This record gives sequence, structure tokens and C-alpha cells, in this order.
Amino acid sequence: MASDKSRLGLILLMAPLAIWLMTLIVLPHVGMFLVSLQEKVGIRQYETSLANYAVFFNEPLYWNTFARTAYMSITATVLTLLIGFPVAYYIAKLTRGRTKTTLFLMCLIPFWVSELVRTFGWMILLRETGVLSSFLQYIGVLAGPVEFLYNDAAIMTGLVYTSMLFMVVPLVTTLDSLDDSLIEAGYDLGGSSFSILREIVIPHAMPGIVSGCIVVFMLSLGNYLTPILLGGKDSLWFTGLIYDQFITRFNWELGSAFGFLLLGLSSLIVFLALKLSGQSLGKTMGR
Amino acid sequence: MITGIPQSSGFKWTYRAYVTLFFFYLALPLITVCVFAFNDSVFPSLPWDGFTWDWFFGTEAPRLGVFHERPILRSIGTSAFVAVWVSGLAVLVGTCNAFLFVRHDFAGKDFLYILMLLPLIIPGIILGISILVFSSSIANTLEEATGLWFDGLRPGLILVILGQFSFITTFATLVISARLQKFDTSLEEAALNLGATKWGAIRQVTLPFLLPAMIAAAVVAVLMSFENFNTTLMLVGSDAPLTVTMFDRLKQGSTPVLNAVSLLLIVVSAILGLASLLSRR
Amino acid sequence: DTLRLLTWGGYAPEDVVAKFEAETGHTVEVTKSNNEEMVAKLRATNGGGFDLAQPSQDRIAGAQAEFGIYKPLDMSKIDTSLFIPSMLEATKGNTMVDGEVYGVPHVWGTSGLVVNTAMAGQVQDYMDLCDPSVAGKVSYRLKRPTLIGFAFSMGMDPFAAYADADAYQAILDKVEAQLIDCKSNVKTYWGGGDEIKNLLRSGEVTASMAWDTGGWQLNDDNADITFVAPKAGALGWIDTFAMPARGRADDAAYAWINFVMQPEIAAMITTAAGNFTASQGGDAGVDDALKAKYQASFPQEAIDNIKWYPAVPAGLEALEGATLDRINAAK
Amino acid sequence: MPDTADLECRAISKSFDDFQAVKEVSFDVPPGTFFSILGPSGCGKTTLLRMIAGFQAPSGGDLLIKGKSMLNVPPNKRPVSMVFQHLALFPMMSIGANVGFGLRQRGVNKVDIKKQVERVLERVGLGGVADRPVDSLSGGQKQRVAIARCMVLEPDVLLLDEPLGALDLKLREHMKIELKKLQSEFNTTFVYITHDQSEALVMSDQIAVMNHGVFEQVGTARDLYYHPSTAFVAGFVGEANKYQAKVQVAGAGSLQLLTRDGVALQGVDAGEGLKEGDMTQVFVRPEAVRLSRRQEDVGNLGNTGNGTVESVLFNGANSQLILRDSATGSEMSVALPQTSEFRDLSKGDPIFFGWEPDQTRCYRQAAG
Amino acid sequence: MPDTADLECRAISKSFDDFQAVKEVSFDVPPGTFFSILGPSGCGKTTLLRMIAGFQAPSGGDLLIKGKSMLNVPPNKRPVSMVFQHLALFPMMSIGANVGFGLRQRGVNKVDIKKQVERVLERVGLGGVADRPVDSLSGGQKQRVAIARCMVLEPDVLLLDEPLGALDLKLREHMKIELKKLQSEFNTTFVYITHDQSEALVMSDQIAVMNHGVFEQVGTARDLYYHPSTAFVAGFVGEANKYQAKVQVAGAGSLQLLTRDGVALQGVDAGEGLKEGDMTQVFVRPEAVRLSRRQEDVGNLGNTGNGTVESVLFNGANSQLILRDSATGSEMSVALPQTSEFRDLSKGDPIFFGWEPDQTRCYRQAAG
Ligand SMILES: Nc1ncnc2c1ncn2[C@@H]1O[C@H](COP(=O)(O)OP(=O)(O)OP(=O)(O)O)[C@@H](O)[C@H]1O
Ligand SMILES: Nc1ncnc2c1ncn2[C@@H]1O[C@H](COP(=O)(O)OP(=O)(O)OP(=O)(O)O)[C@@H](O)[C@H]1O
Ligand SMILES: NCCCCNCCCN
Ligand SMILES: [Mg+2]
Ligand SMILES: [Mg+2]
Repeated sequence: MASDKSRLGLILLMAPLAIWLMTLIVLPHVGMFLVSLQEKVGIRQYETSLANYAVFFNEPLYWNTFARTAYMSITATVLTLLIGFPVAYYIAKLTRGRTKTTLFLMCLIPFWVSELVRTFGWMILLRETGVLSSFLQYIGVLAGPVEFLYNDAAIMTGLVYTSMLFMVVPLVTTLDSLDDSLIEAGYDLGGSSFSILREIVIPHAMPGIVSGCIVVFMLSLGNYLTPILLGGKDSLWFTGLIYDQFITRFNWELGSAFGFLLLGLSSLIVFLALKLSGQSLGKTMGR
Repeated sequence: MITGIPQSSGFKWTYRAYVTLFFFYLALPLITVCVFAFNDSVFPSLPWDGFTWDWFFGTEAPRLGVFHERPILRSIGTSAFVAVWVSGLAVLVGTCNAFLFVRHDFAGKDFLYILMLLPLIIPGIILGISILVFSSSIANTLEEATGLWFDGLRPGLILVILGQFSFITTFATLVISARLQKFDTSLEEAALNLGATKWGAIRQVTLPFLLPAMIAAAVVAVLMSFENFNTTLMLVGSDAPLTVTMFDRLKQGSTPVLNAVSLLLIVVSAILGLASLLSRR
Repeated sequence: DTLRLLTWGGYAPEDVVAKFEAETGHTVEVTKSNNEEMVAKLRATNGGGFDLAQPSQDRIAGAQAEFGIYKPLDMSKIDTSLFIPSMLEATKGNTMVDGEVYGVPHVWGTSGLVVNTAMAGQVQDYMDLCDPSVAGKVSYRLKRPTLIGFAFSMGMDPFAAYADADAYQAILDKVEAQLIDCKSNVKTYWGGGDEIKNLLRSGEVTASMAWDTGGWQLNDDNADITFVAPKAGALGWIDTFAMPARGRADDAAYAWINFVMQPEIAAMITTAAGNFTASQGGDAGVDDALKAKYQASFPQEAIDNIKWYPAVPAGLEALEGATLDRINAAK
Repeated sequence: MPDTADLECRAISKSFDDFQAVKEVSFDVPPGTFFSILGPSGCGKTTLLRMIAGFQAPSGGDLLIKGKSMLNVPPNKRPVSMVFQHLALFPMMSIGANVGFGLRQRGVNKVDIKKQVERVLERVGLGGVADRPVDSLSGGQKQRVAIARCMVLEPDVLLLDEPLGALDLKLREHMKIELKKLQSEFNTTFVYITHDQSEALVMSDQIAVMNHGVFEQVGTARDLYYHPSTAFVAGFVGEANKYQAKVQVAGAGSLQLLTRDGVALQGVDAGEGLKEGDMTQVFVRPEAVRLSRRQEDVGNLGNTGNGTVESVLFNGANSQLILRDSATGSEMSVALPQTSEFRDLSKGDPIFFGWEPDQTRCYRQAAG
Repeated sequence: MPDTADLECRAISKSFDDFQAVKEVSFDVPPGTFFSILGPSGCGKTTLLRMIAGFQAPSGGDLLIKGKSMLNVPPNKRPVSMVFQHLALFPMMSIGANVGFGLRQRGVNKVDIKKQVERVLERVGLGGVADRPVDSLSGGQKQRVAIARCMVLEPDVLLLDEPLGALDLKLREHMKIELKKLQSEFNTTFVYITHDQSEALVMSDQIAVMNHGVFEQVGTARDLYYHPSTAFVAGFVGEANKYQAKVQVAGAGSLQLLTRDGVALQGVDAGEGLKEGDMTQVFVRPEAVRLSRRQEDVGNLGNTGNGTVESVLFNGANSQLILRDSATGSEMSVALPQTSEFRDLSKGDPIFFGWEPDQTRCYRQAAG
């Protein structure tokens, strides 16, 4: 086959990808980086400097907020994994045929509505005069109304809820590909449920676990609605700060710097997690 | 069932109860939202004031039902418009990408692949902001240079479409690549061997094979586009899609009409979800 | 033409829009927003995307100096006879940049206290929100009106310090300390009008700093809840008409201004939004119940005590922003 | 057999909903035996093996290993090991870790595990590969690792579920012999299932032929081949020419038959007690048929005929001749003798053939 | 051969980077021939076939079909059709649409397509299935559809790349015979590749044995089996016992040898011009060896020995005996005659054996 022809074909095929990534991902981030280097020195006057980054590191408020956001996101990720894994295992390994498809589909339920509506639902449920509090009073567990909203636990509930799909789906996919006979072989050779989970199931599911965790972590970190709507007076979220810089402070320069820091620091966390688990991005996500 | 692994019935029942509880947790907020769509009160919360259809069909001012709320109807239209474009573009580019990554080897492929995955993990707000900042600066430069207006580069539907497209394409690429990987290239060779041209083989054999994945990708794209908030929020102009309108409502003065819209969305999504599942067979 | 209107909830009710469309043949697209977002949006579009915006009068001059997002109004196209002259003049003055007028008044109202008098009748001033008797039942916004309200309540005059950044910073520091101290009293910081109304109506919150309209609306449902003008003075705001720099349908925009300022239309808007307008005679057609609530909340001395926002000098927001962030982050 | 059997099944059954996959099968396997279960796809072999391993609970009957009932023993406590069809080597572990898995579960200490793993790997001819990943092995080597992984636990019985099914032709031939060798070396009882008769014939001490959930016959390879006791076994084990015929005269063990095509044959009753008028199925093995170019060479055989060569399927020592019987027009396949006498036969050549009555086994044909 | 060959390769080569997969292979295939290419995995068979089909461009040499060079003809314009290893039937089309695909590409009108499709499906014994989905067919039926899909285009040459590889044992046996029948019915030139010698031997008119990218020998099945011209062919086609020996005396075609183990043998030169002192590889087929319990029966053969029975691999008509040579201690495999004479042999029994010098083919051993 003529190599000139196929080379042209390759270039044509690569064009959409290149245009997409270049104009919508790479250049905008470069642009955002450049804006973040602009220091505002007066009305319509800017200088190039690292001042915006300095603000982040000099003001404990900002990096505390980042640390808090990262910490909460990691907690949400771990919780999602712990809650989702048994379910994924159940779907992948303990059901067949129609039941499996149905349960799998049911995992997609939260995805049927926007995050906004889901969060709205949680607000109706959790508020002091909401469904949960009223129900608990009704059955006599509570004596008076209790506020379940506006705290970190509410944020966690919302985050885990929103993320569950992105954990369960890759887990089900990888667990599905685990040959049942490997588990049987483990038992046949005298293994206990626990040792089989540890030595066979989890190592096999590792790519799914890692890809699920990365997506959930990044989604939580980048979440805006859930912490804003469910969180309380102390519940700062880093994306909220970024949004504020852009929208209520009109400070694009600082906002860009924050955005870039969020991207950089979170990538660093993901990178470390990948290193620790011995996985690679292409291997885990590209399936 | 891994039938071979005997478990105590106590364990089995606990496990089943846990899974049931899990699905209850998944359904709970949606059920709540749906139920309160019928509450005969102007606020979407307890107490329960009785049943009403007003939030769907009401015609009078505070109790204006979805079907008479022009702004909401218009924003559904806007969302649909955006979703169609996004899913069309995403499937188109996703298909090209799938061919590129599955069929070709070239220098820098691994790097490009990672880059292609990146939008999956860039926070939506950052994606929106970076596109906003970038397009604004381009527009400013162009406008200064030419004295013309470049409205397409300012917040508005075009940017919303591009912003959603920028990360939904990754999903489309993954879905379509997965199927293309399963494609037996000898089918294409067989077509060539039987006299088809190269494009003919792709059109008659490969694309029909990919069709279910393309449909699934399109459905996923539509759903994601409809529900996207973070990226859209930063790029929206005067035509707000549904989620943004609902967000504004939530801040400005919501009635159970929001629950009613949500209920409709849930129904439509459920139908779409089932359809895509069936087409995957 | 299509008129793309960037405004507050309630300022362009359906019936008014329908009437306008029928009379003029223009169509109207309404985008609901708030001050910050209006400016942010216009900044992002470089003054495009909308044909008419309604920021408060204090949000025009500074934003114009910084971002150039508005264009001067052609006063000859506006029927000034429809406006209450004093308000028109005050607004023109506040929105003047380089000798050009950028805004004319539309709706006005105040921020103050909305209180459930049965449960928290003792709350009379902003500072009372920090009283232990209402601990856990208080809500206010974490926005600049709160800073300003508390400053007045603490006996300072922030408006006087607008021109002097250092003096203003000193005021902010005191308010910051107070609000951090007060934080344990707060149930949640509210973000939107709906949220605070729900909180008050359900009894989850008994005392709050909020817009007057919210209090009056809730009063219909629950007679105990009402708007209270604080001792230190309610904060008076005027929302304006301003034209985005790159709006396209200027004629439709002027037509809209002249249309809604007609007294009977203005009355319709007052009914929908709950606030009075700058329309000459516009309150004549307003429902008596609303007038009664207004009068109950605003005896003459309270009206005299209203603190009207002066234009915000560019740069002040950065100081306020930092203060707000610190309050938010404090434990 | 003085010893208790290593494995004993007593009327063991398994039903799935309405369907009976295994029907009251009873057998016992003496220690050290290579026992094969041979049967077509879907006959219930895997189900039986999984019951022995403990992965499926029998619906009825009992199962004993070394005389102890296993019914309430979970799979990880049974003294049997299993080699899975696709081997089920753990891809996430090295070869050594795979082989040592069972010992680790038993809590053997690390040093001992290392020693034992190395020893068993050497016994299967794979010394020194313990640290390599599983995927670096060829198909045959993986096979041996799978066996080593089981043998290191010194199970009473080793179960093998078509372990050669996934290998290619040449390797399969080779592994047949190798498996048999490993079994006699370890001297462990093997229960081997397969649908490939040549595997079963070559390796086994005892073969059970299974069909539709029951054992049709249990015996040595030669028993099955030369004395199949049912029509199914006669047709399934080895090749055969098949006829349908009616019994004309039934003498002491010998029968006179008339085929559908009207040819008279002499045969023997395969123990079914056939009587005059019964319809029978008649089996004649290709290698039982003698060929000649001259009638007199085959004239003295009990059954004779003549025909023409249809085709010669040359396959070295296993060549076959397809001939067309002049009397009936039907095809018959005959093993070509290894002598050079028939090398130059070609299509259309006339040929005479014949075979002995005792190579003509007759079974009752089910009515209809 | 008076006709021009249907397919002719002239010194055709293919390199991948440094690696030469096919090395200057030349051959031609006369019209109507069933031509097989037989070789071990990785020897270059598929590469050669794909060059003929046009999916790979040769690095050198020429390729002619019916005398016309195909080098610059794209695959969709070549008058060859190909049956793929996994058949490559289009799963999204009905059987009829699959078979009609090629005709549609040629722009034949719908009515004619329908007619021709039905006709060719009938010829392969599948009339009336045109509207059914591909998946409703069994493996063997799919096979036939794949062939029909090619034959409807009346190609000059049909290429088949191990089409039986994916089928199970019993079906494969059956399809061997069926394929051969289809070929003679359509009377089309078949080029068939396989690594299974029995497929090649049974079906082909001509077989090329390929190894490491070159053709070692081209000939009929019998040529290859009885007169392998290289050591590789002798070892690859059919089974053989192998020795290494040194030439002691080289007479006219006949050789006297001494094996490594010090046993004297008589053999024949397989055409290599062996001289005294040359190291040779010696091949003896299992079925060439005679067995006896008495020495005198085999004493008159050129090569004799005695040993003990190591094991009997019973496999019906294809049973083998493994014996251990007393003189050398090495194993030898011997085909068990189909007579009942040796049925009762068992491990440890003494046995005598012998074979003729002309069944002892000697090849030069590469130095080292
Ligand atoms: N879990 C099950 N539920 C229902 N039927 C089953 C189940 N497992 C097996 N069967 C049925 O039982 C019969 C025997 O199955 P089994 O797997 O034992 O056959 P097999 O002899 O091993 O066949 P193969 O040679 O194809 O592996 C089959 O008809 C199968 O469909
Ligand atoms: N595209 C390629 N690039 C590099 N090497 C190749 C390529 N295709 C084949 N080869 C190599 O060429 C050799 C011959 O391959 P080929 O597929 O022709 O073998 P084969 O005889 O068909 O084997 P099999 O019986 O396993 O199908 C192999 O060593 C293979 O690794
Ligand atoms: N700080 C200025 C507040 C302006 C408020 N406008 C409120 C409109 C409420 N419907
Ligand atoms: Mg089986
Ligand atoms: Mg090949």
C-alpha cells in the first residue's frame, strides 16, 4: 500500500484530534497560565510576575482551603471505594444475565438527572425540617428536629453519591474480566475468602480501582455545586474560591493562578497515587 | 453466581441487604425530588400539603406549571440544541480518534493518548475557565486588530458547545475505541478481497459494526451535555441551558416546578438509557 | 428585534413581557442574575451578549473604569418625565464617568432585617444577630452589604471611608473580628433569595439580614415574619438600567425602559418583585397590602435613616473580598 | 481392590431446575489410577467434576474421598486439587507464587515454601523459573505449572478438566504422553475429563464413557475399543462403519442379518440378547476390513463384497480408503494397510473386501 | 503443463525491518490444483498468502495470476478470493448479503445477485438460508458460506488460511473431506495453508513444505511422506524415530553407519551425496519397524535389535508401542500392527524388532 497515501490518511485522521486538543485543552491552559502571571498594578495596568502565586502561598487561608479540599476529596474517594466495591463485586461476580444488566443499569440511576437535581434532592432530605429529620422524629429516634444539612458530613454524602457511578462502573468492568475459575482455583488450593480477596481479586481489580479513584478524586476536587449547596458556614471548597475570584471579585488573574494550582497540585497527587500503585494513566483509564 | 463458593446463609442475606440498601441510597434523592413535584405547596419541601398536578399544568402566576413556563421550555430547547451539537461533534471526532488510536502507529502516540485522556480529570470549572480566558483573549486581540466583533468567541452557545465537547469527546473516543478494538480487521480485508474499495469497506462493514457504540456514545454525550453544570456555568451567555436556568431558579425563588422538570428529565433519561442498552445488543 | 435583558428575578414578569412584545413587536429574552454575575458576565463578553442590564447604581462607575463594559446612555431617547426626578438625578450622578451618564434608576429597596417576631422579637439591629438568644437561628449573606450593615451597627460610617483605602481597611478589620466572633450564631450563610425565604418560613432561621421584599412576601404566609428596618439604618439600593457596551438592540432597550417606567407597568413590576420603582406615580397602582407592609416596616424616621449606597470606587472589592474570605475560613 | 478407593461416588446426581445433568452415577477410583471420563460436549462431565471439587452441591447421592464423605466439606478443605480447563494460573503472581499459593494458605513458613516450590518445579522439568512471570511460559509449560501448583499440596485426587483443550495439535500430542508420565511419577490418582477419545485411550487406566448424565461403560481402553457394550460407545470410541439391519437368524451368539440395502451379513450379538426380527445397529471398524485385488483373498471371510475406489485419503501410516460398495452404492471407509501393496490404488479401481463376523458388532436399535 | 499456471510466484520475498519472513520463493500452481503450503507456526505462510491476496506488498520478486503481474493491482481488483482463518463473515449482514457482497461491489443488479447467491448456496448444500443471520449457522456451515461468498465471484484462485483451525476435532475431520469435495466440484485452483500435516496430506494435489521463509520441498503427499528430500521434511511430515550417526562406508546409495550409541546401522542416502566420516541425521518411521517375539522373524532385516516394552499407547487402529532398546537404552516408537498378535504386550516384555535399510533415510547433519 502506497505509504504516501496512508501518510496523508494519517494526517487527515489526526487533524480532528489535534484541533480539539490544541484549541480546547492545550492552548486554553497555556493562556490561563499566561493570565495567571499578570499582576494587577492599577486600573487596566498589569505586569508580569508571580505575585498571584505568592498570594496563594502567603495567605494560609488559600492553601488551607486547598489542603482541606484535597483531604475531603481523598476521604470521599476512599469512602466511595469502600462502599462501591462490595456492590461492584456483587454485580460482576454474583449475578448473571438479566439481573446483572438490571443492577448495572440501576447504578446509572443518579446519572439520569443533573448534579443540580441530585443535590436539590439531598437538600430536601437533609434539612432540619426535611424528610430525614421528620422521619426520625416520627419513628421516635429523635426528640426534636436536627439539622443534617450544612456540614461536612452532608458534603461527603453528596460527593460519594455523585461519584459512585464513576467508581462502580470501572470496578464492575475489571471484576467482570476476572475469570471465575481463578477464584475457584484459589479456593481449590485452600484459600480463604479473605486471602482470595487480597491476593487475587484486588490485584486483578487494581487498574479499575485506580481509574475509579482517580476519576472520583478529580471529580470531587473539581466539584462546585455539592459543597456550595450542602456545605455549611465552614465548608470552604477550592473551586468555590476560584469561582469567587472570577465571578464576584472579577479577579481573573488570581482566579487563573488558583485554577492552575488546582490542576498542578491535583495532578501531582494523581501522579503520586499512580506511582504508589504501580499503574499508569494510559493503562488504567484507557479501557 | 460463582456457584462453587459456598457461603453461610447469614452472610448471603447480609450481603443482599447491603446491596439493597445501596440501591435505596442511589434512588432516594431522585424519589424525593419526584414526590415533591406533586406537593400542593409553593415550596418544594415538607410539610406535605396534598397532591396536585399544578407544577406540570398550572397556568396561574405563582403556580405556573412546567408546560407553561416559557423560560424553562426555552432552556430545555437550548439544552437540546447544545446536546445535539455536542453529541454529533463528539461522535464524529471520537470515531476519527478511535481509528487513529486503534489502527495506526505513529511517533508520540502514547503521549497523545494520555493527552486525550486528560479532559477526564481536569475539573470542569477549570476547563470552562481556561476556554473562557483563552477565547476572550483571542477575541480581544482580534477585535483590537480588525475593529470587528467576534461574538462567537464570547460566552454564548458556541462556547458552551465547545466547552462540553472538549471533555465529552474523550468519553466518546473511549466508547468507540473499545468497540473498534473488538473489530476483526480481517472483516475489512475480506471486503477488500471481495472487491470493495477502501472507503466502501469501511462504510459497509466497519461503520455498521461500530454503529451500536456510536449510538451509545451519542446517548451518553446527550445525557452528559444535558446535565453538565460546571463547565457550562463559566461559558454561558444569554441563552442558558436547563441546568443553569434551574440553578438560577434555585437561588432566586424556586417552586416545585423544578421538581416537575426534574421528574420529566428522569423519565426521558431512563428511556434513553434503556434505548442505548438495547442498541448495544 | 430581540431584547436580551440581564436582570434580577421579578423585574421582568411574564405578563409585562407579553404586553411589551404585543405592543412593540420586539421579543424579550430574560436572563436572571445578580450584581456580581452581571458584571462578571459582561466582563467576560467584553460588554456583549446582552442589550440591557440592571446592575445596582453602585456597580456601574467602578466596573466601567476597570473594564469598559457599558456604553453611555442617550438621554434623549429616554422619557425622563416618567421618573421620580430626585432619584433620576441621584442615579445619574452616581453613574457618571467622564461626564457621560451610564445609568437611570428602575427599582429601589433596602436590605435590613427579616425577623420572626414571635421567636426573635428582640432583634432590632444588625449587631443583635450576634446575640446568644438567637444562637444557631441566624442567617445572613457573606457579601459586602453584610460588612457595611455591621459597620454601621458598630457605630462606624463605611461610606465615608470609601475614598480612603486605609481607613476603610481599618473598618473592615473591626467588622471582620466581629463577624468571626458571631460565626457560631450563624446557621448558614444564605446565597439566594429562595434559600433565606425557605429557612425563615420553616422556622429553621428566626432572624436574618435580608432584602425587604423577602420579609414582606413571607408575611403573607406567616404574620409573625416581617421586615424590620435596623436601628443603624436600612441599606438603600437602586437597581438601574445600563447598556452593555456591545449591545445590539439599542432601540428595543430604550423602548423597554420607556415601557416599564409607565406607572401602570411599574405597578405590575412592584407586585411581582415586591419593591417600589422610580416611576413617577408608579406606586398608585400598587396593592394596598404591600403598601401597608412597607409603611409598617418604614416609619418616617426609618426612611430618613436609610443609608443609600454610593458608587463603589474601583479596587475596594479586593479588600472586601479578602475580608470575606477570612471570615469564611475562620473556625 | 483391598485398599479403600481414593474416590467413590454413590448414586450421585445433579439437577439444574428441571434438567438432570448427572443421573445417579456410581463409580470408584482405586489409588494411583489414571481415571478418565470421556463423553461428548454437554454430557455432564464438568458438572460431575465440580461436584467432586466441591464447587457444586450434589442434588442426591454421596461422595467419599479415602472413605470419608465430602458432602459437608467446603472446596478449600477437600483433599482434592483441580487443574482447570484454561489452567487458571494467577496472572498477578510469579510462577513461584502460583505454585506456593496453596502452601501459603496452609501457613507453611516462607523458607519451606521456597524449597518445596523449587522441588516440585524441578519434578515437572521447570527448575529455576520460579521468579518469572506466568506469561513468559509457553502453553505446555503453563500446563506443567498448573499441575505443579496442585501437586505441591499432595492431594489425594487430582482433577483435570480438559486441560489440553486449549493447546495446538502438535503440543497436544506431546502433552498426552507427558501427562501420563507425570501421573505415574507422582503416583497420584488422576480424574481426567475430555471429549477427545484419543486422549482418553492413550493415557487412562480406566475410562468411563459418559452420555446424557450417565456412565454407559467403564473399563480399560481395550475393553471400550474391542468390546463396547452399547451402541453409543461403539460409535463414540474409535471410528466405525455403521449399518442398520434386521436379524434373520439368531444362533448362539452369532447372527445372520439383512441390511436395509438388502445385503446379507453375519455378525455377533454385543450382549443385547437379540432375537429374530429385531432391528439392529451394526458397527464395523475400518481396520477390521481386509482389502484385496483378487476375490479369492477375501472369499473365506464371513462377510465379503466388491466395489470401486472412491478416494484415497493419504495420511502416511493412517491412510484410509473410501470405497463404494457395488451392491449398495454406499460408501465404506477402510484403513489402508501399512504395506506398499495398495499404494498405487486410484479412483475408480475395482477392489474386493471382506471382514470376519466377530468384527461385526450388533446392538439393538431403539424402536422408531 | 501446457496451460499457463493460474498462479505463479517468481522469487517473491518479504522483509519486516530486519526480519525476512519470506525468502525468494518461486512456484507455480496449475489450473484446478489443490495446492497446500504446510509449515510450522511463524514460517511465513500467512505472509505469503497475504502477498498473493494483495494485503502486503512483496519486498522483491514478482507475482502473476493467469500470466499477468499483480504487483500494482490493489487487493480489491485481483482475481483471487480468500477464506480467512476465522472466516470473517460479516456479522451485521444476513447470509445472503454476505454471499452477495462481492457482486454488489461489481454493481450487478439486484435480481441477478439474488439468483446467483441462491445458486451458489445450493451448490454448497445450503439452499434457502439466504435470509437467516450468520450466527444461526454451525461452524461447518459457516465454513461453507465463507467458501460460497468467494466462489460466487468465480475467482481464478481461492486462497485459504487455515480455515479449519477454529473448528473442533470431529468437525475438522469431517470438513477435510468436504473441502476436497467442494474443490473438485468447483474445479477452482485452491491455495491452502496449514500447519497440520494430516490436513495437507489428505486434501492436496501438491504440497509445499515451508520452513523459515523458504520452500523445502514441493510434491505430492506421497512424495513428501516416502521421499522427503530434507531432514526438516522427514521430521515434520509424519512421525519418525531420529538418530544421529556417522557414515562408516558409503557405497552406491547405501550407507553403513555407526550411531552415537555405538550401534551399527544400514541406511540409504536421501540424495545428499554423503561421504565417509559425514555426520548424518537418520529417520525411521514407526510403521517401518517390524516387531516380533522371536528373533528369527526379524533377523533377515537389514537393521535389527531387541529391547523391552516401555509402554503401549493404545489408540485403537493407531496404537503405538514405546520400546527401550537394550543396546542403547534409548526409546523407540513403533506402530502396532492392526492384527491381534501384540494385544497382550505389556510393560517389561522382551521384544525383537528390525527394519529395512531402505526405510532408513540419512541426511547431512549441519556442522556443530
Ligand atoms: N449452572 C447450570 N445451570 C443450568 N444448566 C447447567 C448449568 N451448568 C451446566 N448445565 C447444563 O448441564 C449439562 C452438562 O453440562 P457440563 O458443563 O457438565 O457438560 P460437559 O460435559 O462438561 O460439556 P463440555 O464438554 O462442553 O464442557 C449441559 O447441558 C449444561 O447446559
Ligand atoms: N507485520 C509484521 N511485522 C513484523 N513481523 C511480522 C509481521 N507479520 C509477520 N511477521 C513475522 O513474520 C513471520 C511469519 O509470519 P506469518 O504470519 O506469515 O507466519 P505463519 O506461517 O502464518 O504462522 P502461523 O501458522 O502461526 O499463522 C513471523 O515470525 C512473524 O512474527
Ligand atoms: N447591594 C445591592 C443589592 C441589590 C439588590 N437587588 C435585589 C433585588 C431583589 N429582588
Ligand atoms: Mg466441560
Ligand atoms: Mg498464519
